[in-house]
Parts: sequence; structure tokens; C-alpha cells
Amino acid sequence: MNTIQDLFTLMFFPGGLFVLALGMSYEWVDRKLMARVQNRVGPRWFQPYADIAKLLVKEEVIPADSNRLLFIGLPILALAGALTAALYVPLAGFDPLYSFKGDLIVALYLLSLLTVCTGLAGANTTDRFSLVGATRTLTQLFSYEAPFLLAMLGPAVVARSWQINEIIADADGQWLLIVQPVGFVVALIGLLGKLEIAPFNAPEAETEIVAGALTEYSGRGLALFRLGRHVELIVGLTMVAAFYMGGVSGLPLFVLKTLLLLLILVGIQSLVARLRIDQTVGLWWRWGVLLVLAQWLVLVIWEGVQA
Amino acid sequence: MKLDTTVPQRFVVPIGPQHPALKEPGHFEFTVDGEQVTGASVRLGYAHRGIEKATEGRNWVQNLYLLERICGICSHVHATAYCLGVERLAGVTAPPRAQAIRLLVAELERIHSHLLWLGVAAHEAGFDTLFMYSWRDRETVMDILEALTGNRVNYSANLLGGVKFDLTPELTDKIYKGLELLEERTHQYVDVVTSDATLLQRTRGVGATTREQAEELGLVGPTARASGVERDIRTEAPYAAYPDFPVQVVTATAGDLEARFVVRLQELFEAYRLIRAVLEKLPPGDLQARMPRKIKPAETVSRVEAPRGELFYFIKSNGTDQPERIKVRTPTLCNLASVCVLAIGSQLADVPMILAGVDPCFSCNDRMVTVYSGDTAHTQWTWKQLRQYGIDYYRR
Amino acid sequence: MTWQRVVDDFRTWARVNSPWVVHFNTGSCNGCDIEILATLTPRYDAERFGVKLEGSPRHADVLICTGPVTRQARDRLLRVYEQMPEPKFVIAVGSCAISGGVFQGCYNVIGHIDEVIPVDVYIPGCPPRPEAILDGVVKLLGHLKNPVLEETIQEAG
Amino acid sequence: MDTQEALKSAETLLTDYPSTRPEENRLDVTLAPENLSAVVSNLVAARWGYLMAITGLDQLALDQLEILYHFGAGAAVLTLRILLPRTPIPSVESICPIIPYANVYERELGEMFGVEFRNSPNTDRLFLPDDWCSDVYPLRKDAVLNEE
Repeated sequence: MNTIQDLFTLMFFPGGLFVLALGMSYEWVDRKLMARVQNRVGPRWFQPYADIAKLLVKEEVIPADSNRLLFIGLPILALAGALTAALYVPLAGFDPLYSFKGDLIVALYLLSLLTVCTGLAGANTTDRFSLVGATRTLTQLFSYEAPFLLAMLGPAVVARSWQINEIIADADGQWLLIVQPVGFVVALIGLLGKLEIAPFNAPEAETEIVAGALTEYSGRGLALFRLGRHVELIVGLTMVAAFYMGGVSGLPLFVLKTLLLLLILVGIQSLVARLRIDQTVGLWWRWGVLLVLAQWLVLVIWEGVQA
Repeated sequence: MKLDTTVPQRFVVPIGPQHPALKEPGHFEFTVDGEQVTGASVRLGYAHRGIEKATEGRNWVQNLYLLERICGICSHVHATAYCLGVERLAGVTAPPRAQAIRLLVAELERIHSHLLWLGVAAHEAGFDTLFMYSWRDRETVMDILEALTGNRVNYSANLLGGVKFDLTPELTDKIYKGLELLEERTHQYVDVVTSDATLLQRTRGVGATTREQAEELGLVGPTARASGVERDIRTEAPYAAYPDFPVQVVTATAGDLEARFVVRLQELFEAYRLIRAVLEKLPPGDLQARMPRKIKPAETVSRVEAPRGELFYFIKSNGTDQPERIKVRTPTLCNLASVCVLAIGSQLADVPMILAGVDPCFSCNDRMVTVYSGDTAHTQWTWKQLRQYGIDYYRR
Repeated sequence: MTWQRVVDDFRTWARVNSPWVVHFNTGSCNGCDIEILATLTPRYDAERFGVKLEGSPRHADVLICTGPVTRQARDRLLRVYEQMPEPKFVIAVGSCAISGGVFQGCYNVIGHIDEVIPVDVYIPGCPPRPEAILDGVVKLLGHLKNPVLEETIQEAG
Repeated sequence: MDTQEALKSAETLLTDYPSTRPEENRLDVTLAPENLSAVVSNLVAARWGYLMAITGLDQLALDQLEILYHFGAGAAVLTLRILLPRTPIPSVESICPIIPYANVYERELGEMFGVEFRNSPNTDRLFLPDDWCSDVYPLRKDAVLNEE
């Protein structure tokens, strides 16, 4: 493999810019569907592009009482984490660009990096809304992360591998959501939590704490965080679709399956009110974790019996 | 990072004056411990314009247009209260047809206000779909109001001594059609607010007020009726055409946010019924009576039921064409004080809901008045203290 | 030169298509505020034009003000305006925001919005219809699109 | 309760004080400032209606301030009127210990008319701006409200 080709895959296709473009398009689909459900026309197709572009050329105000380095560095780190995670999943139906044993764990943690960065970014400013937002972001991280991880590990147990590639190869063609429905549901709802969309949008509850952890961000920082979020949407959808919906080989199948998942997400999103942060935590630890653990136990025993 | 851990800090979360939860400027400060609210205070006056003083420099007719702009949501009730008061001072009675049209517009306004509130409250709960739906349906009322009076807000349907606009058969048809649609939708909303699990988690048991507490806090309007206080000026002291078209008072007992949702939605059905009754039996006759330009010295009290509760006007004339004094006491003032009391001890996330629960209207309020500060022992009460106080209070 | 032109055009395009709005009531009667909120709802749907109502002034491009400026609200208005990152625009909605309306001369009213901060677009009405508010936003965007006008604005400003 | 009955019962509660019936549904009772607390306590103890509002009136010609406490029970309106000298700052006993929610009405009045309420739990400025001159009471008839 030569360096130029490597650079191309990283920067343009299917990594880098392509992921960003795909992420923004999916964001548009999300907003458009949401608007249609709410009886509205909704944004035009290029809306997320315009939003990001505008934010990038806007003045960035750095609050005087925050750490300058962190304030500038955190959004970059967040986006970098999300983009790196994208390299390990079968984007757009192509094989993952890089693959090694245990990359599932790495990918999941790189995704969490975005949330951690958001939380830190909120804690970095002395704005009160940001601080409350940061607390909520991190609280929520601790509540959904474990069940989401466990849900993702279900297919891994069946495939007996921690490598995304191998899991997908194993799950290809079988709709695991039929045999592991609990895992699928938890993964899907975990994705809602990860993306901080309703009913898990307490960390950025507009009516309580303005824009949560990112209240003080303007211009580029906000653009990078939003891009990170868009990439996270893509990576999350891809992983759930690949693991539970019988693989995503080929572009048409990828688009079809991920959009189907997105439709379900929008459906949930538009039908619920926001949960309070204590209710979110309660929900995950009382139900999410226990259910997934139970399913996990069944899976492990089943695998053991088969072996 | 910069938090000094040696000193126990009061962590204050301000809400307003520029804040997405409040489309209007009020300023609340909530002291929080984690997510728990431990203190609350209010500072109003961001929308205080000094209207009461301004009325003293304008004549009776000019004041009508000024007072109508106290509030853009309940403009008609302000004008009605003022007109009824001034008419009483002048010894003029508006013709029955005018009174019926006043009632009609007031009830249409109540529909618009309650639907608006439903949307805003749903938005506070993060239920944007319900917000969008209720505002979509609200446009039906806005269309009717616009067709009737020519303006979507600040209709200025009232005149001293009567009303400006008459009903035509086409308009009547339009109203009937609109009501049909709204009635069907309102049934759906009742379903949603009483059965949607996520919304119920945010409303059931939140901000609960018992009947005693409601009376103690001086609550009025739907907020008080949700706690079982059967107080409604439309039945207690009927005005305009309400003596001919009696109202059934809607009450609930729970006193929590869910009850407030339900009471307001049930009032919509009552409004639909009243409007239909008025349309069927609209008295014939003139729209206006002659009003004198100057009014002999006298005082009167005029009370009407605004969408948010009892609206109180005290009007004093001095024999000229200008009033000596006009005093306005809006329902929000009565209800707002309860927010601080109810907020203490609740979750920060519930605060906007509690605030929305009383349907605050700051522009009404600030025209002259208010505040309830949490800096005194008074508002730092816990529930227990408050309840104890209530018990002691009635024993005395 | 041409490259610069392309970049400028792109920047203008992005700004025109993504006006994020923050709303501040400086003492209005609510009428305008409710109509502003109504522009977001299904019948008018401002999201079609990329308009998004933001809570934080830091995220916003356009400040929509309603009402006459009361003494108490003046400092807050200035603060919100200063918190907004450049480039920023101000729209004054309603008669009161333009001239003080019926509240002219009230003792607690300082005056209209442009006595405190510079205003780009005035939308008259008491209150203006949601269509008028949308039209005002679109006019502002049209302004940005026209480079000649933009230059004159910059020169003047 | 019927309106006339309500007014009758109010009259019996307040027989010691001069009263008038300016309108069919209203009863006006004039009190000396020092009797206010006792009368309000009586009304509350008898559970007669609720406090609707407190109005201030500046009687410039008489050089007096009048404070009106409006109570409502159904359609009946009872008004307790007390007269105070305009200068120096008049002072009256707060009724907050009896009716806690009267605080907001009293604070409004204090700020707008310059009336001092003794034993009030809270007399902070309510809604006038923080930088308002402390000796200007906007609703007094002779207030000089300079235009900026």
C-alpha cells in the first residue's frame, strides 16, 4: 500500500471528507423526517452544509475565564476521535479501512471521546449553563455507555471475536435482531442517548440550560462539535445496522438499512417528551443494563453449550 | 477547575431575562445543589413600561388602545374589563348583541391562549411534536379571529359602549367549521396528556398544590381550579353576556401539572360549547351605545376572567375626559409567587415546567408590579413548613 | 482575485442560508413574541429558510428584538448584543421596537431599539404577521446577497 | 353565597366603622390606619372572601394618600380605605403576617407611592430599575419623571 493512496483514503474517500459529507446528509434526513412528522416542510437538502460553513467563517469568541488551549483543542480532539472511529467500521458498505484484533473496543471508546470532550468543554467555561450541561453530559455518559457497550458485545460473543470485521462476516446475512431483540433495542436506544436526542436530550435541554455544555461555543468550535456529532450518527447507525441487521455490504444495502434505522430513531424522537436526567439514569441502570446482562448470560450459556 | 471547594458555594442558575424557556423577560434565579433546587427568587420589571401612569395622561378612548397592549395574548380581556368598568362609570350599558360578541371573542381568545399554553408547556417538557401540533391547530382560531376582527393579535374588537365588528353568516359558518376541527383535535390532546408515558413522567405529581395551599398562595384561574378551588369570575360575578350563557366551571383535585393540563383542555370544550350557544342565540340589535366624552367623578371595580385567571381593574374618574387612576391587577401576579415556593425542593429540570404550569405572562404583570424574592425566610420554606403554616393559619 | 471572489461568494452563501436567530423581549406586550414563535410552527415553518431559533446568543447570527426598551432591559439588551459573535445583525419587530409605539413617553421606557443598538431591518406592525416577519428575515438575507449593498453598508458602518 | 348576603355579613363584621354602598355590589369602609390589622384579621378569621388587590390613590388636593384594600367574595366587593398623610413617607402596618401573598401588592405600592409597610417580611424593590432614584414615586401625581 503506498502512502498517496493511504492519504487519499484517509482524507477523501471513504474516510475524511466523505464521512463528513455523509454525516451532514444524514443529519439533513433526520431533520427533514422530523419536520415532516411535525407537519412542517423542513430544511432544504444543503442546510447542514450551510450551517457548518457559516459557523466555520464566524467569529469565535473565547471566554476570558476559560483555558484557551482546551477551549480550542477539545473540539478538534472530539472530531478527530469520531473520524478515527469511522475508519474501523464498514462505511458505506465498504470493508473497514483498518482492522485489528479488538478494534470494536477501540471504536466504541473513540466514540465516547466525543461525549467526554463535550463534557470537558462545558466544564472548561465558567458559564453556569455550560457547567450544568457538562454535569448532565457526563452523568448521561455513565448511564448509557455500559448498556450500549454490552449490547454491542452481544454479536461479538456470537462471533467469538472482538474484531468488527469478523463480527460482521459472522453476522452477514443473519438478522441478529431476531435472536437478540433485547440487544438491538438497547443498542438503538443507546444510540439515542449517545447522540443526545430526545428523549435523552436533557444535557442540552434548551428550555432549562440553553444549549448545555456548548452554550459558550461559537463559530469554529461549535462547527467541529456538530460535525463530530454527525459523524457519530453515521458510525453508530453503521455499527447497529451491520451487527443486528444482517451486514451492510454494498452501498445500496447500506443506505437502505441505515435509513430504515434512522426512520425508527426519528419515530421514537418525535413521540416522546424529554426525560429528566435522574429518570434517564434510572431507566438505563434499572432496565437497560439488567436486560442486556440477562441476554448476555443466555448467549454465553448457549455458546458454551454449543461448544 | 476554578471551583473553590473550601467554601460551600451557592450555585445559582439564572433563567431569563433572555432565555429560551421564557419568551418573555422575567428573571429567576434558582440556587441548585446538583440538580436539586434549594432556593428561588424572582426579579421582574424588564417589561415594566409604566402603563398605569400613562393612562392618567390620555383620554378614555386613547386608553382603550393603550390598555389593550398590556398583553398581546389576552388583549381582549383587558379591553373588556376596561370597557365594562368605564361603561358602568358613565351609566351606559352596551347593547346585548355587543355583549354577546364580547363573550364570543373572549372565548375565542381563551381557546387561542390555552392552545398556545399547551404548546409552550409541551416545549418545556421537550415534547416538540405536541408543540408543533397544538400551534398548527391554534392557527385555526387565529384565522377565525382575523376574519372577525381583522387582526391576529390585539383585535381591538371593543369600543367604549359596544363592539366594532358584527358577525356575518359566512363568518358563523367558518367558526362552526373551525370549532368542529378543534374539538376533534382537543380530544386527541386530552388523550396525549393523560396517557403519554414520557410526558406523564414530567407532569404527574410535579408541582402538586393542595386546595389549602392554593388558597394560601392566592392562586387564581385554571391554576387554582386544578387544585379544586372553584373560583371563576364568569360564574361568580357574570359580566358581559355571561348571565345569559352560563359557564360550567371545570375543576380537578390533584393540583399537579397533569391536572393543570387537563383543566385547561377541558376549558376548551366549555369554550366550544359557549361559542356555539352564542352563535345560535345571538341577540339582534345595535352594536354600540353612545358614550359621553367626560365622565362624572366616581369609582368602580371591574373584574373579568382572563384565560389565566381573575383580572381586576379599579377605575376612578374625576369629571374630565381622562381617568384619575386606573389600577390593574393581573392574574399572573397572583400565580407567580407560587412558582418560587413550588420550585424549592424540586429538580432543576422541573422548574421550567412548574413555571409554565401557571401560564405566566410577564408583560401583563410588569405593566405595574411585582416580585417575590427568595432572600427572605419567607420563600425558603420547605413543603413541610408550608403545610404546617397552612394548618396553623386556619387554626388561628 | 478570482479565488478570493469564490471564497467570498461561498461565505455569503453560507450566511444567507443559515440565519440562526436569538430572540430578546425588551418590554414587549407578547404579541410580537408569540408571532415570532408562530413563524417556527407548521403553517409558516421558518426552518425552510434555514432559520433556527437558538437559545444562546453565542450561537446566533441575528438578534430579533421586540418591544420598546425599558430601563431595566437596556443593559441586558446591550449584553446580549455584545455576546453575539461577528457578523451579527439586528431585526426590530413591531411598532414598539421601531418607535416606542403606544408606550412612547412612558416613564420606564427609554425608547426604541435603535437608540440602544444598531438595527438592520425594521418590521412594522402591531404585531406584524408571521409572514411579515419571515419577509423581514428574507429581506435581511437579500441584503447580504447583494455585494454592492454590502459594501455600502460596510463603508457606512 | 348571594351578593347581598355577603355584603350584609361584611357589614355585621364591620359595624364599628363608617360604611357606604357606592355601587350595588360594593361596600366601602373607611378605617383609621391603626385598625387595619384587626379588621383584616377579623375578615380572615370569618373567612370572608379573599384579598384581590391593593390600590393606592394620590389625593393631591387633600394632601393625603389613600390605600384601598379590595376583598372579593363572589360578586361582592368590600373595600377597606385608609387615609395617610402624604409627607413625610407615610407608614402603615403590613398585613403580610395575616395574608402572606399580600406582600407583592404591598411592595408594589411602597415603590409606586412611597408608603412604608411596618413588619413586612420583604420590602425590596420590585420592578422599578435598579438605578431608579429612591425618592421618586412614579404614581404620585406630582412625581417629576424626567425624560431621558
